[in-house]
Amino acid sequence: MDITDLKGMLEAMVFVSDVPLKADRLAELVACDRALVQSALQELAEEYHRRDGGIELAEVAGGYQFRTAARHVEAVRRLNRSKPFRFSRAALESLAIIAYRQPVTRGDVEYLRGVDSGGVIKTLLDKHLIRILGKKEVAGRPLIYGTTREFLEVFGLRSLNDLPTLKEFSEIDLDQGIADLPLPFTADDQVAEEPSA
Amino acid sequence: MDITDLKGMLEAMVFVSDVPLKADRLAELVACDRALVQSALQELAEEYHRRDGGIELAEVAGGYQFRTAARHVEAVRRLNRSKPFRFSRAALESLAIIAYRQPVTRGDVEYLRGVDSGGVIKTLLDKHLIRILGKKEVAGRPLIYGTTREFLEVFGLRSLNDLPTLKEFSEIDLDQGIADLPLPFTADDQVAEEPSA
Amino acid sequence: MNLDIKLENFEGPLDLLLHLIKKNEMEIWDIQVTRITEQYLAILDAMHHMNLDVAGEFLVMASTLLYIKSKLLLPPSEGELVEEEEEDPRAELVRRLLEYQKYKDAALDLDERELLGRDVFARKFTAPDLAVEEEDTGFYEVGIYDLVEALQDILARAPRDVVHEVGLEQVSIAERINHILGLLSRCDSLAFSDLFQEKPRRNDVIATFLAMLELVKMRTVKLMQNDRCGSIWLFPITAAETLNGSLPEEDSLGYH
Repeated sequence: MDITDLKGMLEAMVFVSDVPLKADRLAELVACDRALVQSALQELAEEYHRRDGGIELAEVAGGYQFRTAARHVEAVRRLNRSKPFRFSRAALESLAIIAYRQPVTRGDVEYLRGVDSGGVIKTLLDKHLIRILGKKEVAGRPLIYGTTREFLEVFGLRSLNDLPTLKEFSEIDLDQGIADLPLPFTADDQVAEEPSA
Repeated sequence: MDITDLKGMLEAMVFVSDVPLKADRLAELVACDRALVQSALQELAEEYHRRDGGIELAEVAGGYQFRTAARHVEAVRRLNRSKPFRFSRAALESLAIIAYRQPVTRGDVEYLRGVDSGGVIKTLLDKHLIRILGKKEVAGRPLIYGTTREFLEVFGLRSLNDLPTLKEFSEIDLDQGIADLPLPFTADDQVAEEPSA
Repeated sequence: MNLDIKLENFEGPLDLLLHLIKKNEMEIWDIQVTRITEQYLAILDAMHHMNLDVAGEFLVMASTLLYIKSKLLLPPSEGELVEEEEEDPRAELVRRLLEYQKYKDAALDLDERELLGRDVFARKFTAPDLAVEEEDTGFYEVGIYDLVEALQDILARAPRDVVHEVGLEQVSIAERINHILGLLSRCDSLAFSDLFQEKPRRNDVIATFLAMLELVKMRTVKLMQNDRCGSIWLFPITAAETLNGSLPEEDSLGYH
């Protein structure tokens, strides 16, 4: 199979998929070397980017997905008759804490935000942006939360490593370093993992 | 608006639409002359055709729609066949009811979900996640269902006793205990056991 | 200083404190506790005079501030002098503020990204020629907690008192069936949410829901969903004209 043919094949598959497709999975499906598939996908993504048209081949949640270009958002909204949605600050703050600090309990989120966050955690669960990872092996066995694949998809992140680094305040010289995170429990306490499927 | 911008806009709109879009409708949405829109769409279609990649801008049913190129049909089929079984919301809900309230009838499941669940129960049976336990000794002698060993395997449970109780989830805003499930019949109605296979 | 501040504009006491610190051009790690405490309490006081509820968290912070202030004012006791380098009473608060600031900034960063469904869009549907029977190829990873979540959803909307309520309010299900069929005769599909008025009464919702179930049972409509959490759509199974002619009798439905 020549590279043009491979690219066409990959393009067709990514196009029809309703979820981002991983290079691994595509390599298996086309029975090709993973590195070759990966570079073909990269080339495709670059072509679309250079072309600067209505769609882009985005790298999200560990896979590839066609998406509309951000600058045409108005046209797409007009077509779908949709209003732009907004995340509340409470939702974004809680999501940021969960994303950067996972696995975390509701107590951790509330300690860091300084306010009750039960309602907002429920909403994030309902929207499948976070999920229950299991229970923490401490008194009361509180649930622990982490982000989902949908979170990566919605926020256009390749993986959790893609999250921008938190702005640290290293210049400060407190008696105790900021690195001593003021959580009620530390993150590496033993955790009751959910049995994986 | 210049033609490149118009083309990008049209491309984005045709891309996200699940039905072919007519030039008339698109012209209205972008508030542009219909002839201009028509020629921009033609140009786009030609570009994709010349490019000879994985997708084409096809003229169908009087409108425009992106489709995979015919020669990649095999790859697309392969992708689709390899799709793992996705638990639909309906499947998860029905399975949850059956797991927690077994033995239950289809009527119980439908009463709780508020929608016909025949199809979903059939799917769960086909996937060996539930099985028929017997018939209920009530009018109509409806079949009663329970979960299988495969169910335990898929969900990583040692036994049904490992199912988390809803009480443990009380922190996510749940004021109803599982015992309060509003079933039309109680679970301890007499049950005619089917001789096990 | 202008104290025209609305508490509801702040996510919580930490947010309000950060605002005051910024407004006073202080550094977080060098808070002038007396000044900040005064201003903080003045805002709470103003809220109180306007008969506004002040959430408990704001009051807890007020007492924390007062405690820190008192610690700073009191001369250290002899016992404490023995321990060298006692921690600054502000340290814990400073750490919390810095930590909160960090996630507040991260939240803004998240919001500035190109969000799927807000700024960019993907195709979220299966091409019609691909909607073929799926083969037995294994399962997506689904955890037991997904199962519990599903159950919770059902519990949240379970028809626990449907039968009684309908009886009391005498809402005609046949009337609702008629209404749905009327709507369906004018289009080929209908969103479930379109069956209701802007603010439907609870009994209307129940009656409409039961009417919809009846229609499904009678095999006159089918319900479809385009993804697992998508909205429910009604599609007529037979031509709408024939449906209009055969309306069910109220009594035959068995709801009294």
